[in-house]
Amino acid sequence: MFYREAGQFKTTYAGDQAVFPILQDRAFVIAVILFAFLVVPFIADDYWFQAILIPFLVFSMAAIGLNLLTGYAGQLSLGTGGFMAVGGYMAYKMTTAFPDLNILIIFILAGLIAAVVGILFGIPSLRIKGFYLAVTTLAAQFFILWLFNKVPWFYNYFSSGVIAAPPRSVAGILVVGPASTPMVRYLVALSFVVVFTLAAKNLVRGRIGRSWMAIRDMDIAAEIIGIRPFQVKLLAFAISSFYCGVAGAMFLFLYLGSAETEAFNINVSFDVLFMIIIGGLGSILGSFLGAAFITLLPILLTNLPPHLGFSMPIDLQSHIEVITFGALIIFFLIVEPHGLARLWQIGKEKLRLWPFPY
Amino acid sequence: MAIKRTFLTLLSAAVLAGSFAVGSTTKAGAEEAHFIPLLVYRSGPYAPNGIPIANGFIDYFTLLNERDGGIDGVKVTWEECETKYNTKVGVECYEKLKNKGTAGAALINPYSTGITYQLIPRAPVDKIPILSMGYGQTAAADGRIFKWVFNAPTTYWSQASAFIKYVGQQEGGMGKLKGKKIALVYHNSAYGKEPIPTLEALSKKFGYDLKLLAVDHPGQEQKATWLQIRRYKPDWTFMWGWGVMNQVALKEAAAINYPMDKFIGVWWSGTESDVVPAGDDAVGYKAGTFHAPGANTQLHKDVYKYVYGRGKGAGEKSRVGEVLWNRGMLNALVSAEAIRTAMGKFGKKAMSGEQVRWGMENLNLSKSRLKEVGLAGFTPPIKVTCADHEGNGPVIIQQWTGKEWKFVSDWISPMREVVRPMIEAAAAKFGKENNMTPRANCM
Amino acid sequence: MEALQAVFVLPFLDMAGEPLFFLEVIIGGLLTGVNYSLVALGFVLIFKASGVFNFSQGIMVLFAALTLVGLMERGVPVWLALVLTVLAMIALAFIVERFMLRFLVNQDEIILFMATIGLAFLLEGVGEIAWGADVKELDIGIPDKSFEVGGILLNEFDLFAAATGTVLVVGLAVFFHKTPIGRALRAVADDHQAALSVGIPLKTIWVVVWSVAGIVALAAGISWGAKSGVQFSLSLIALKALPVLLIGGFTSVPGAIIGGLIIGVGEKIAEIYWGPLVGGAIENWFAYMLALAFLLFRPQGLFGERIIERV
Amino acid sequence: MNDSQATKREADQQAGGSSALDTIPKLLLENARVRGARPALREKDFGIWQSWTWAEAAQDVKALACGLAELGFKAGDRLAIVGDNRPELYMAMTAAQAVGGVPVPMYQDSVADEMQYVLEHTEARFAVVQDQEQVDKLLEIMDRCPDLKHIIYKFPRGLRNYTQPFLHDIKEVEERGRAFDKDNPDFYAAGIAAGKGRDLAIMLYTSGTTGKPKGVMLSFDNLIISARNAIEFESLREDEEVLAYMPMAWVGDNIFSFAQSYVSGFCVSCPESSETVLQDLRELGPTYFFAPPRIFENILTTVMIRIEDAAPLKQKLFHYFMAVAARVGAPILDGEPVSFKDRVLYWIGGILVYGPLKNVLGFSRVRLAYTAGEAIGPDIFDFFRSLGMNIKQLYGSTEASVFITIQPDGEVKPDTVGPPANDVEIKIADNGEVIFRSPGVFMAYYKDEEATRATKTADGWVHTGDAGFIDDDGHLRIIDRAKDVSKLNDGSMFAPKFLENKLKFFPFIKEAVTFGHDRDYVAAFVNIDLEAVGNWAERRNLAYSGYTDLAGRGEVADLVIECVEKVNRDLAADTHLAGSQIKRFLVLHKELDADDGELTRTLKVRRGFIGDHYAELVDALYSDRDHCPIEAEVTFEDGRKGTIHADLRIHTIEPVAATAEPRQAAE
Amino acid sequence: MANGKKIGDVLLSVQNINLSFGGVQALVDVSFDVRKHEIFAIIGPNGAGKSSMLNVINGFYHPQGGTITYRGVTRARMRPHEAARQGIARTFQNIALFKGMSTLDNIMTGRNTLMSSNFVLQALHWGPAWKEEKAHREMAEEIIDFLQIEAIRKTPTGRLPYGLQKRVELGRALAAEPDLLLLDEPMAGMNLEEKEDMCRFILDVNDEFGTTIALIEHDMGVVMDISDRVAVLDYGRKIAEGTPGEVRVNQDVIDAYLGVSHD
Repeated sequence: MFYREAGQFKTTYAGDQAVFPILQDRAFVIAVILFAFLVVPFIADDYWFQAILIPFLVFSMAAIGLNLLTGYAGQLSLGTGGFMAVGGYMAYKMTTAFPDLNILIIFILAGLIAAVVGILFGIPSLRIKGFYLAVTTLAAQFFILWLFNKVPWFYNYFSSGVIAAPPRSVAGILVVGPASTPMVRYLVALSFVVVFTLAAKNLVRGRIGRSWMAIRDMDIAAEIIGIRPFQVKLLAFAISSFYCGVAGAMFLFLYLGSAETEAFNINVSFDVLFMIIIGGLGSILGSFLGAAFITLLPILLTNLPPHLGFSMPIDLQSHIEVITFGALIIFFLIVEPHGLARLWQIGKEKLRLWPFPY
Repeated sequence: MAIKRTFLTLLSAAVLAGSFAVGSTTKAGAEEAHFIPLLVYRSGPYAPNGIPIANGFIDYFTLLNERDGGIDGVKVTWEECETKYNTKVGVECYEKLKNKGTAGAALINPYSTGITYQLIPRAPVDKIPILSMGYGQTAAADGRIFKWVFNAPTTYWSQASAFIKYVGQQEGGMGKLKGKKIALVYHNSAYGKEPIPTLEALSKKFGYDLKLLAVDHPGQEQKATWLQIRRYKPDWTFMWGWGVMNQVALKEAAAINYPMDKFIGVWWSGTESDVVPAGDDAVGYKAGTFHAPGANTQLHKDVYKYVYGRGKGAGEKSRVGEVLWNRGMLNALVSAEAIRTAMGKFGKKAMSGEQVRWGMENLNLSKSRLKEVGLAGFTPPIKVTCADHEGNGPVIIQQWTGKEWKFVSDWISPMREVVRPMIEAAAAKFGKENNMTPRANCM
Repeated sequence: MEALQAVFVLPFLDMAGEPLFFLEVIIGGLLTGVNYSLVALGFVLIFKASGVFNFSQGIMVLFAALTLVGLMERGVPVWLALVLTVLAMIALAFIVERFMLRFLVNQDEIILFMATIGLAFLLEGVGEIAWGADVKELDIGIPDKSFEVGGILLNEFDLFAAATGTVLVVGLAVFFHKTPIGRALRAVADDHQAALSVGIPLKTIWVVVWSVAGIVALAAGISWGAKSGVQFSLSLIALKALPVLLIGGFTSVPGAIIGGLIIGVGEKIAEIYWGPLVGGAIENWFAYMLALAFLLFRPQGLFGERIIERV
Repeated sequence: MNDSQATKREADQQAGGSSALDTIPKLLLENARVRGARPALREKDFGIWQSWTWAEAAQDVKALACGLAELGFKAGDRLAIVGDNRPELYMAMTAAQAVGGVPVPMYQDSVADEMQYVLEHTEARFAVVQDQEQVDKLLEIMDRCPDLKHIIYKFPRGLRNYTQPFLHDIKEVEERGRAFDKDNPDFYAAGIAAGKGRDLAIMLYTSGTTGKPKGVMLSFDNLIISARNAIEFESLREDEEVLAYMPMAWVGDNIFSFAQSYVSGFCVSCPESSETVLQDLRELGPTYFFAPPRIFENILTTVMIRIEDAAPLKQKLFHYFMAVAARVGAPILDGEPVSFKDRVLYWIGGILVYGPLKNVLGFSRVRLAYTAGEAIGPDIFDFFRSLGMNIKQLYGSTEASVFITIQPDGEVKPDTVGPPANDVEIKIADNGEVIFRSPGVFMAYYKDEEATRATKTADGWVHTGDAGFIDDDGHLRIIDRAKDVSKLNDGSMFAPKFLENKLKFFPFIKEAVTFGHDRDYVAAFVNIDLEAVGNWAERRNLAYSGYTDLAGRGEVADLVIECVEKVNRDLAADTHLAGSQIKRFLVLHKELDADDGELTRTLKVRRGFIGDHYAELVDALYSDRDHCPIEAEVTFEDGRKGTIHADLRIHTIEPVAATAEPRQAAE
Repeated sequence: MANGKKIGDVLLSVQNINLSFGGVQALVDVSFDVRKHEIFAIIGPNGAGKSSMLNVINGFYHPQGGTITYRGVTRARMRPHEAARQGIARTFQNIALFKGMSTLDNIMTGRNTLMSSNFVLQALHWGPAWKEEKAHREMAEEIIDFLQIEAIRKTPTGRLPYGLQKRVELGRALAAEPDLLLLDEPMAGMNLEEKEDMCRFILDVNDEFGTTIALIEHDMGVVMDISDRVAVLDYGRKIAEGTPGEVRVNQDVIDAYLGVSHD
């Protein structure tokens, strides 16, 4: 309905292959980004930053990472929590070892270390496929957490085994640590997410993205047309783990502030997997929609009934919340197995064709 | 297609409604009252523990309001928020509740190790004191670094030292410890590892042999652990367990015919839910605690009368007096006393977090005061100071008879001379890492 | 050098030094292994016949045990409670088919997997509302005493559970290979369309396998619940069954039992003889690593059907 | 002749002469100089709109012109052009003109024999063609066209192994041209400078309903002055977007997407292929658009069919706002006063319906749309105007370089074609035929003095062959082909085309053929529109097996009867035509088809052929029988032939009493 | 037809290939040569081992015996992607398109082996990476144009009708600019018109790009018209080889084809 595409023709391949070839989409996305950067900081309160926006951004990052691996390259992984832990712990180790190193650079370095770990645990993917692979990635999940829990070096021999984000400033502004304001942490998270979303989009629309999708859609055919499965899969693991690693660092430094290994437990892996399935496998947008759905729905379910006037014991409410959550997942899969991104796309197609149905 | 469309509409409506709803929660209202956020876990894997704690908590506050009209005339209000023992949800709850009430949250009881760790860095920023009674970060006992965190009346490290003292008593003197074998079966997490430094330090001091046996979460399968115990044949076995690990451990201990009276659990492994499912196998099992079991005090009678008698009980009447109910109640009592102390200084109004922090730091729950509140003999006096947020309270050993928990020891004072330096060292390390300097005005 | 010795020499000396204890470790591992197999079996049944990786199997274990205990707490005699629980699990199978699977025919396996996760949430909430969150003692009258035979300590209940498990596994293996309906189930697993064309209604088959998986879950629930009490954590046992699946293959009933035994024994030996070197609690990830090592040599698991790739 | 007009024309010619912009190649150089960086031509190819700026176009034309010369193309030579709309082909036209040659664009879907006639007639020595398909056709007739010496193709695809020396890749020709230009640096400029406005610029072969095609010779003056007049009239600018999708051999394309582009400097875009025209239209979003009524009609039919499948709410919304638009859309467009409430409603409708609708159709940016060639149904015309699309009718012909009349903004009426265009004079001859005189009047028919004389008088008046009259507002109204207008036995005027068009304006009727010349009453054949009626049937759960089946249904007959009755009521209100109401008709058992010779290639009804071919049906119509069996040979889609048997029912309609006073024909 | 075509030297030489699966002999002692620029057809009834032969040539199966010499190099064990990188492309009997991707992306994927920019540049979508992408897009568009699939450029291939899918698959194989193109039953499941189209494309590819083509078919008809030489397999053995004319009259071939019923 809002689309006016007539006349938006492309005279170059750059225009044709742009991320948002349609003017209205481009305008919408830019508006959303500007809103997020310029308006949200002034209208959101601590609760919104701390309980909604920052976790949403952190999980979006992780979901993009997993979506690159699972949605694009077709390699099912349940090790997300583990790779995030690598990012979190490594960022912690590095910033305590080199307190003067820019914390933002540390996030990237932590991601790189996670990428290396990802490659190691991606090696079995050459031989192992589908659920077998998914279950083997649990080995990464369990082993990594066990290691961080067991080896005191990782938590600087601190008696409680808990790592905490120390205060670090960038350009004179405190960005992490207990005293940093949620708004600053939100803006840092937002910047990371925006930059790396663009990078992910660029990857998936280029040669590498096509290699991944080829492997995903038909690995044998992909190999026969010259794609090296080993490199391509490992690259997927590496880049995916990089994203998860950065997300893990953000998780610790921008969101939780302090954590023990439990914070990265298998539920995190499952949550991120839910996000990309509910959001839409093989869709960057889906990663965001899924992250929003999975992080926000429980909050919504918890907060909605009291404000609608339903008063019930908190445990009953909690159980109903769990039931609703489960039922919604099933309902969604039945209604649209390809996720929210597909619904979004259908909606968009409808708007583009409005008033016609097809 | 139609379903999809309708569904999308509903969803967007719900999201909109939800965001309004969430937004409106932060607005405060109502009369002057203390506000206490309650982070509870009544569902999920640890609900068996979370429910009695939360009930004890609420029942006490209800009692205050019903019997006394609040704390010194100012009502107490609270709001429960379900965390499922999940750190992330806990943070959401905290953010949601921290600014509620006329003066904001008076203090917070995170009731989960993970959430406590989360909130410790935030406390000074949000100016809300944390009371983590018998859990959380042991090093927080050093109030010079951890200005906002209180873990009175006692800590894991104190408890560990008390266990050793108890074993020494049982063996006929601390000197007899030399050459004895002690095993620690612990939950493989930050919580489970808490007693290790203390036990290791004491092992050096007293010359006993210590074997550490980690059990990975969740702990349903412990055959390997108990086979090792069977081989090692420890004289005493301690357990730092949590959740399903406790029940399984008791069963497995029984299966290798381990003498249950040589098996001592941390206070989180010494509750009704831990022993009842093990049936007869659990008889004789011991656990540490810092308060009495059972519903035998005046306060319990008041709870029956003013709370359950008026139909305002949070749980089942029969479960009043369970170990964890009592612990929740004690926790509420300490919170209330801190508020009361603060009111003594700041006046008769709703107390803010900052004021309650002062009250907490100046809390003196003397024997006479305990008697006043109807808890004579329930727990030793609790005194918090600026430097000492723990109070180094004594620990007592209780034993499961098959029907109830019974004290089987006297109150055992922890070995402060060993524990306190360790606490101070850990706190200093934390302070250094986080660019904090100890408060100078404390000792 | 010392480290190498600690890893490659000392543990074996240790085993040899106390052969009786070593034997006890192995027996302990085998007994645990059978219990793992019981859980894994539920996965295998459903995966084999419907290609669904049923993540709610763990919750089904809990759900079955909760139902049983809940009924017994309300004074229902053990035998009747057992029967009613079996009926409840069959009813659950019907509901799952009617309200979930039916709408998801021919979807990607990952979608079905995800749906079972949704189901897990649902069952978790329903179970807690219906039966409460307390830890419940499960005692259906099986003796639970330990006794020593030639210096080896055995537990009656463990033996009983192992025997039950073995009977179930053998029974199911026979069911799948010897009975017409079992063969039909296998046919469905191979090719849905083909199965439909020979006149086997998919619906029926799904209900049957989910029912059988529900009964297996009940057995697993009794076995594990007796030890830990019936509580939420029971559902987490599913995670212990996954490495078993890797080794045994997702589609093999005998694989589930052999895999269970391998994991059971392997992780016990690793924990007891190598665990102390690295601080213990290695059982969890070790099982997965062990399974991974197996998979690298047999990507379809020990007994999984070999995949011949064609183009 | 009007004095002021004549003066103006002279002034124009002089102006053209003095500024020396009197030929297309000169305009090209001018455009390259003035707006060298602006796009001149575009082509959807390889997935994007490949563009030529004026400067690039000038370079390519130069290379091509020189290349042609190098191959031996001389001034006065004819250059046949065969293919879809392609920038290279347009540039080839200019290139030929630059060296003094004459381009002869031909219909690309002509069969080889049809091409042979034109090639022979023009004595073309060169041909520039699109691809292998056209090359093959030319090769087939090569031996019968002795003049044809060189064939230049655009797409080399499939031609790799064609070894004939006279086949050239256009790139190769351009290459040779560049080399030639290096050696003869003055050749190109001199060739262009030699061109004069009165020179023959192009020859267009009109297909005509009968006889062999005639080559209409148009001079540069014809093209450029006509184009310029219309540009001024409509205020066209250099930033217009035009989609060139009509055949290059058609005069309209030569004006709208060739001459006007050169004069005003706007860019002409070519679609990727004939299958993607609609998609390309949507992408390009032209601002200046031409389509014959048939296309607008198809679009409207598709819109209505597609909307039927929309959700009920959406349908309601659509119909509500379309009703609003029908009420106020055209008045708003014409700048008439409209109540505030209606303006608001129309504005909302613009957001919810009209805007998106135009967007989906690719008409969002249309500032000016023309339709011509046939009468357009008032419903169709009003529909597009109500959306806010400035669609106007014009009346023109090849012999006039298109423009004879144009509807000015704000004076648009569906039943007239507007007042004379700038510099055009119109008269109605005694026999009712429209005749005109204008700067666009063609030079002559090529090699056909006789025909030229028959059409064009010595003082420059041209017979259009159309009958019509000028109404009170000075707007021309066309009734029919002059030679087709005849009388019934009772003396009433019978204009078959007029009646047929009226019938065809109903969405359910695709074609109609009327009879009445020297008969007692008017009778008609009707072709239903399979798509529209099929859809209608589907919604009524009416099963049918194909056209023949559907056409024979009683329900369908009722539909058509309704339409015919409506036509009769309209006729009854018309002073001229009340006597020619349709009395009897039948629904044909098959669709009229160009392959069966029933339609021309431009899809016009060949009434005479049909009358002969279905003589027994015509006889039946003029008997008292109420049905007539028929057996007909048809050509199926795959080229097979077959026969259809059907028993056609004949329907009789009672005429409506005349409601208007008979009046003298207006003049 | 292929007029003026120059058949060159031997490009691929297959000698004494033996292949078996768990005791079942799929190929027995099969030898033949494929020369540059020719269209070489391998025909035979269903199950004659034709697909196995292609799979051996492009490294998907590893024969137990025999040698394969490609461009003069006798190869040892090779993975399919290595074969692809040496210029062997192929299509599949059961279409193996990447169904989640558009026609354009499928064809671009076919060019992956020819692309080289690293992932960091790609993530930035900058400089060399974008230049490379653009250059390959142009080549892909040539193929789209060549195969006349402009209208479905951005349609996900999973939604295309069968005939078009086959065409896209051919495009994907061509995209790699192969020296040797293996076509696995390119005409299977097509109607007459589609078959004619496909034949035209095959001949055009052979003509325009000089690509050597080895194709397999079980239907003799069409193949005979477009092939330069034909080898006939039956039960894993080569029973005849020669020009279409020679093969057509070969008694063994006639027997083999009479002996089986085929559509």
